[in-house]
Amino acid sequence: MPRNPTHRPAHPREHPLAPGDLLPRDEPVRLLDETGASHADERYGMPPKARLLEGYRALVLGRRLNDQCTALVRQGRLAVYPSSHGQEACQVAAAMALGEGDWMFPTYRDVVAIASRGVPPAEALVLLRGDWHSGYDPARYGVAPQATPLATQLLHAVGYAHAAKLRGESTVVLAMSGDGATSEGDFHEALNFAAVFHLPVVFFVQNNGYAISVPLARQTAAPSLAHKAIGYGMPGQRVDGNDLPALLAVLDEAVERARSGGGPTLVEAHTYRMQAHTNADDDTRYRESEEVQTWVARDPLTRMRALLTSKRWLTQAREHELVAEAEAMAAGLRVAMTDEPEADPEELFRHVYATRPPALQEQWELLADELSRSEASAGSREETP
Amino acid sequence: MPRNPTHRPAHPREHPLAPGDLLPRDEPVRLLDETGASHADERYGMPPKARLLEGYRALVLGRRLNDQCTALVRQGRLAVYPSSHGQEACQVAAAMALGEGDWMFPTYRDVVAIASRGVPPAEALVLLRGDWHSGYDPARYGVAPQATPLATQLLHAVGYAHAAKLRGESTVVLAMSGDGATSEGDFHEALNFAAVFHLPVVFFVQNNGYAISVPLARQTAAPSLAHKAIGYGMPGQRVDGNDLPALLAVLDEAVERARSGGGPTLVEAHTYRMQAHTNADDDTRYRESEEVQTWVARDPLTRMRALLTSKRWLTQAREHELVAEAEAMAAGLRVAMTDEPEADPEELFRHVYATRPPALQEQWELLADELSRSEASAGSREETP
Amino acid sequence: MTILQDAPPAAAAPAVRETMTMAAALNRALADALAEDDRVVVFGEDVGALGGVFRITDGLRARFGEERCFDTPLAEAGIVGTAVGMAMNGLRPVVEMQFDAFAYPALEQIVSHVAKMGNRTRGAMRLPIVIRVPYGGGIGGVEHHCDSSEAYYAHTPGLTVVSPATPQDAYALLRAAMRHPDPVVFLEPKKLYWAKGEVDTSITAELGRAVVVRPGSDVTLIAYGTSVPTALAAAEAAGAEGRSVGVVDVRTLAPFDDATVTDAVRATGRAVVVAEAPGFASVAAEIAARVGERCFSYLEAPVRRVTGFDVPYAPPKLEHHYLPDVDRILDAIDTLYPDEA
Amino acid sequence: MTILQDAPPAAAAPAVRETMTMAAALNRALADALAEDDRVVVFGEDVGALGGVFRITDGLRARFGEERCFDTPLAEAGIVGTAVGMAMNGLRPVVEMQFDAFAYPALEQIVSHVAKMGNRTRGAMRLPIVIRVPYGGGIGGVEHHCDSSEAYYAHTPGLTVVSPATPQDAYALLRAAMRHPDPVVFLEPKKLYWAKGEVDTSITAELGRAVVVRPGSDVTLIAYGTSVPTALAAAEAAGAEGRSVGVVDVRTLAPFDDATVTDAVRATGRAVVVAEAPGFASVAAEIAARVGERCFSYLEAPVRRVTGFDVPYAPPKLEHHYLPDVDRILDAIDTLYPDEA
Ligand SMILES: Cc1ncc(C[n+]2csc(CCOP(=O)(O)OP(=O)(O)O)c2C)c(N)n1
Ligand SMILES: Cc1ncc(C[n+]2csc(CCOP(=O)(O)OP(=O)(O)O)c2C)c(N)n1
Ligand SMILES: [Mg+2]
Ligand SMILES: [Mg+2]
Repeated sequence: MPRNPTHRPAHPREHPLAPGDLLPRDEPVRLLDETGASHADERYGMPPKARLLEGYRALVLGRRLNDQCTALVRQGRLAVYPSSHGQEACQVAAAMALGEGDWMFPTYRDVVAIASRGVPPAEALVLLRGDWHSGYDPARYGVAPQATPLATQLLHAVGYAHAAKLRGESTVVLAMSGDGATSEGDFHEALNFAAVFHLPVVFFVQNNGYAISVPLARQTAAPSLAHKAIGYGMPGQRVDGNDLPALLAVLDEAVERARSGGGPTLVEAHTYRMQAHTNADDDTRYRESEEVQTWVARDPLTRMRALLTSKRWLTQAREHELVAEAEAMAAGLRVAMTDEPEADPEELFRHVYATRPPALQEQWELLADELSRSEASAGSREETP
Repeated sequence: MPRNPTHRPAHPREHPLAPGDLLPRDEPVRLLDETGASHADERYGMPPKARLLEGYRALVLGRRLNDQCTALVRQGRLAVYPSSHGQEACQVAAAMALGEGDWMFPTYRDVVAIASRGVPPAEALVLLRGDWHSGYDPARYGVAPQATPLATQLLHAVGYAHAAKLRGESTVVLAMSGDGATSEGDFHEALNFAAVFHLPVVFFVQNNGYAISVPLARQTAAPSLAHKAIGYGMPGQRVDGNDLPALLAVLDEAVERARSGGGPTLVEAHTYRMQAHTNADDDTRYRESEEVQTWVARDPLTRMRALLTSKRWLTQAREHELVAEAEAMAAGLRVAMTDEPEADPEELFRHVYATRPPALQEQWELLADELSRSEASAGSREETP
Repeated sequence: MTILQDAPPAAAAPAVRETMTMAAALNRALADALAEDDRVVVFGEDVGALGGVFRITDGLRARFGEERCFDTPLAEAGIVGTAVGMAMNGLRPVVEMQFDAFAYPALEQIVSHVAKMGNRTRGAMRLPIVIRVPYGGGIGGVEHHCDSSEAYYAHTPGLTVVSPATPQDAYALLRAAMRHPDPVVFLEPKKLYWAKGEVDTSITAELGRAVVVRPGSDVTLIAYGTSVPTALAAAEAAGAEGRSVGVVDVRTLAPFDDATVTDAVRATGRAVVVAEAPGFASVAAEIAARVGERCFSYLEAPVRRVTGFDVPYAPPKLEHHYLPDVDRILDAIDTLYPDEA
Repeated sequence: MTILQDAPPAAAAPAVRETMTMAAALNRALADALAEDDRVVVFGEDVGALGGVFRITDGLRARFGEERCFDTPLAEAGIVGTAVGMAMNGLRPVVEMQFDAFAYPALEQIVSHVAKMGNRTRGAMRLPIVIRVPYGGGIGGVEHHCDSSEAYYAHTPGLTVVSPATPQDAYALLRAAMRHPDPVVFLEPKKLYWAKGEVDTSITAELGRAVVVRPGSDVTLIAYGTSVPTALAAAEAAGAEGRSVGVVDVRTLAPFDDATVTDAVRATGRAVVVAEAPGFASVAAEIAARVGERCFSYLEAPVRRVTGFDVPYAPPKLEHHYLPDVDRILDAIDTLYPDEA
């Protein structure tokens, strides 16, 4: 991924916005109603047709990727999968809001966002497959490694943006998190640093109502998560997280603000995790299936399909094409996941330091010796209980 | 300090306030203008005469304590002193807002607040004198040990209040911090826990404009620190921190809200640190003396004295009495600080665990042996370079 | 609302004796303590309705109510920091950190307050807090889910650091930790959660005591947590090869029980310390150093360590190369007999 | 606005050779690096106008501007976490933690990211970050201002942990740390900040190398940071009593330089490790364990440790009892000669 050219305005607007501009609306921004009919908004316009069609394609691929991964977990080909099924509009919008030289800082749940940004699915799944801790070159795609310790990556995102500002680059950074992660101290410190240094960061919280089993009411007593923004002096906005056009409009505005020197924004998307936290989780312990059912009607794909079909922008033929493309992607992924790369034990020692220190080399030699002996006398000691 | 009786209302109001009730005013609450004339407020009334006189006495004693401690540092009788000179109204109000069974969680700068709550000054100074890490029995006074690691004590305060709520006690907890400490992750987590569990805590931020050398603009880009409250779903209020009546009115309201089951409040007091961060600091490196001078005119003592004198509540005779009382306190402290308690090395081992483990006993015996030998052969080894 | 009292009622939970997993033993220890002492509260992430991601708190909320067992906002410093305040106000909090690496945000609270409050206040405010930390690997967990973080705690004066290796010890040590006047970091070996054993809930354990779990006259293996069964398996295998190998289960990592360990090593003259954590500046290093110092004239060979390598924990596909196993222990034992090579 | 480039310009800071304090040497190292390499940025609490509470960054903001040396909001996880992001974007951040105990809030960032990012990305994203931590006691500081926290870092794979004992090493090692491709925790012994020595800025040092700072044929003292001058004084005193005592300054605590230490101890057959931190599961424990293992057949006596006690750091009035001193080292040396007792 090439560096962004130096075209940030020399004198960014450093004036804080008026307090009134920092509070979110009472209701999330919406451009589609639940049936997929378009819903006019005073401030945010419907994105253009080409962008919507591109978004729909990404939704179809994203949904297929989620479902394929869930299947791969069942077959034992992935160690674990935290699915974003139901949150694909957020995932797709996150990727689409960014330009080429921009950066995304995703979490474990954001595989679809990463893939939408161009990382090959098999590379995006290296962590969850258990081969290594991360599988793609971050600089090539402008995507940081998926973060597991909650909210920690938000600080990395802010630091990345700070460096971009110091270097005079026009990079915008999208810092992703869930609703649960907003309770962590690092969330607070990240938003504060971004606002104090007036950095080009968009904080994008996918509020899917749960942190594993813990509902939002246990994370905050605030009117909304977006109401936290004013406490840092940045604008906060709420958006329907299953409404791709609204997500694009709100994120585009925030990215544009960041790029033009207007500082950070906090965007809270209201969405829902349709499946368990991961395959290892049992969500019947903490939520009613009726609750899950109410969200089926708000499915982001259905709503987009309804919009595009009603506008006659999406033909039956195009729909078939997309399904075929998604199937091909899934088939490719299945093949990639069948291929078991030989796990090389020396990898454990190779990257800890740029130069392997003697004490570590000793440890590797111990292991190498063990391995060569166990190969030589294959089975002899293995048989001891 | 006896436990508070169980008289918290059985069904506290758990309904969140409306968003509009959570935002602070545009200007800090004031009941005194800078000349000490009283300033009417639509919501907060002037505290009664007796309370004001009690407050004035505490201000005089507090100022004297600050100045005596600064002198003690110069004489080498205190290791370090972070003076609250100029912030005495906040210190006094903090102590006065609390009832007998309530708890205060202070910082290193809050010696005057601690003393105002009844802790003998010499006990309050044990930490800063270097004798031990804390010098008073917290439960006796309802005062936690002074916290040095910033914002950490806010979580203790919240936990204390949580236990009080679970036990059905009517205790209110005052959690104190500076402006700089609001940037720490623990500040965020503390406010959030307090709001989510709807706990009887008043967060009291003394915004004195600086965290050592770093001005407030480097801590936050928010319209005010009190604007952080809405992000947790609790009311925030700003108050003139050099205006004792206003502080009492605002803190009383917050304490009353907490006690009656209305949950936490964030109060930001605007004040100023008139002296360097501690005696070890050189404030000429980071602020102009003109800035300090502008705050002389807002001195909390002068303003209170002007008010009380204008109302003829403070006589010359009473003023002399107070000065004499303050001098007596200072003289007593000087005496207490002349007395050098013998530092007992076994103290290092006595309190680490309730029961001293064998390995630690061994270490003490090693030291004891060393000490007895060096006493025996006094000077023999000491002479080697 | 439950009114929590200052003193526990007399009624003890009825004793049982049955075979159960370590997870079930821990769950029962929590339940029995909650039943016996109404100052005990259990909280953390997902410990309520879900019963914890490892189900250690399963059923506690239903049985004891929302005041005694509850979910918190997602913030580990917040969980530990509020536990400090609760303990200051007379409760006995038991908090769960969801995984080893997710306890790190709480480290400042643990090091600067949990470990020091009793000392700071000259005993006026001791903190009877139990911080439960599922730790260690061997379960195919991805990054940050398999750290053996005991050294950070064991190095910190004022903490008592405990790790059980059997369901019986899990029950008895957790009960002891919950009765302890001082804070305990209770490290639960994730890999052993589903291992079964007999538990007699009337058996009590004392913190600060190691136990010889297998006698042996040639070599002493010193281990704790997950490494205990591995050490036992190695001892068994070495026995088959004609060496009498004993195993000491340290159980309380800090403060350390020198008497038991020193006696065992003096009797054999040969020792291997086994632990999963990276070896550098670890608890295993401490044990090796202490044994080296206290048993010097008894030692026939250097004290060996079989530990994790000094690298970040391995991804699932490589963890079997990272973890100490029977072969590696046997190899280490062989080095204690250089003349037989 | 300074445009920071990917590669340092060729112009090196002119070399000087003069007597200065360690604080001045560190200040000069930062200034020279800022001058030579415009990817270097220095930030933290009070490092700007104030020049740091110890004045290590004095004058840097005035000379290099607000973009190169700046104050942050008061949040240590924030400081280290944003340094991670800056390093990902090509900068070389040098951050200051104000005191040892105030680095603990950053521990999660340090352990879970700083130490692991290079490994996580198979080398695609190494993090050349220097985390400066003033550490240790002996300055009459109140609680939380005197911790010797090196064990937490040294135990963490992926970190390079350095501590200088002289102004010359302070300069040369900090320069080396700032050029290093990997993260370095740079521990500055507060007590030595105002100790003076000659500094030649043209002398370079390599990370990962211990040095024999005093030869000796009877006993080897192994120390780092503040303990080095104490060890040297003890060696001198022992010399006066007729024993030839050498001193090794470890300098890089992790990864450890076994060659230098092992050679020295094999030559003397007797060793004492000296460090201020509580001894349990410490760097001193590691050194004792390694030396015990690697030098077993050369040892005439057990490896002794003279360390801080396993108690929270002492208040100012008691710290002289806590800290390792010459007498305690001499006592330990005496125990290496039991027959002479
Ligand atoms: C610091 C930390 N604590 C705990 C965890 C364990 N954990 C993993 S995901 C999760 C819930 C996160 O919820 P949320 O932020 O809402 O994201 P979601 O999973 O809903 O996308 C928890 C507690 C973690 N990964 N990191
Ligand atoms: C966690 C932590 N980091 C750093 C410090 C060092 N320190 C002590 S006081 C201080 C400034 C605090 O400023 P503020 O919160 O505004 O309180 P004030 O001193 O102005 O009363 C700093 C940085 C500390 N005590 N704790
Ligand atoms: Mg969520
Ligand atoms: Mg301040």
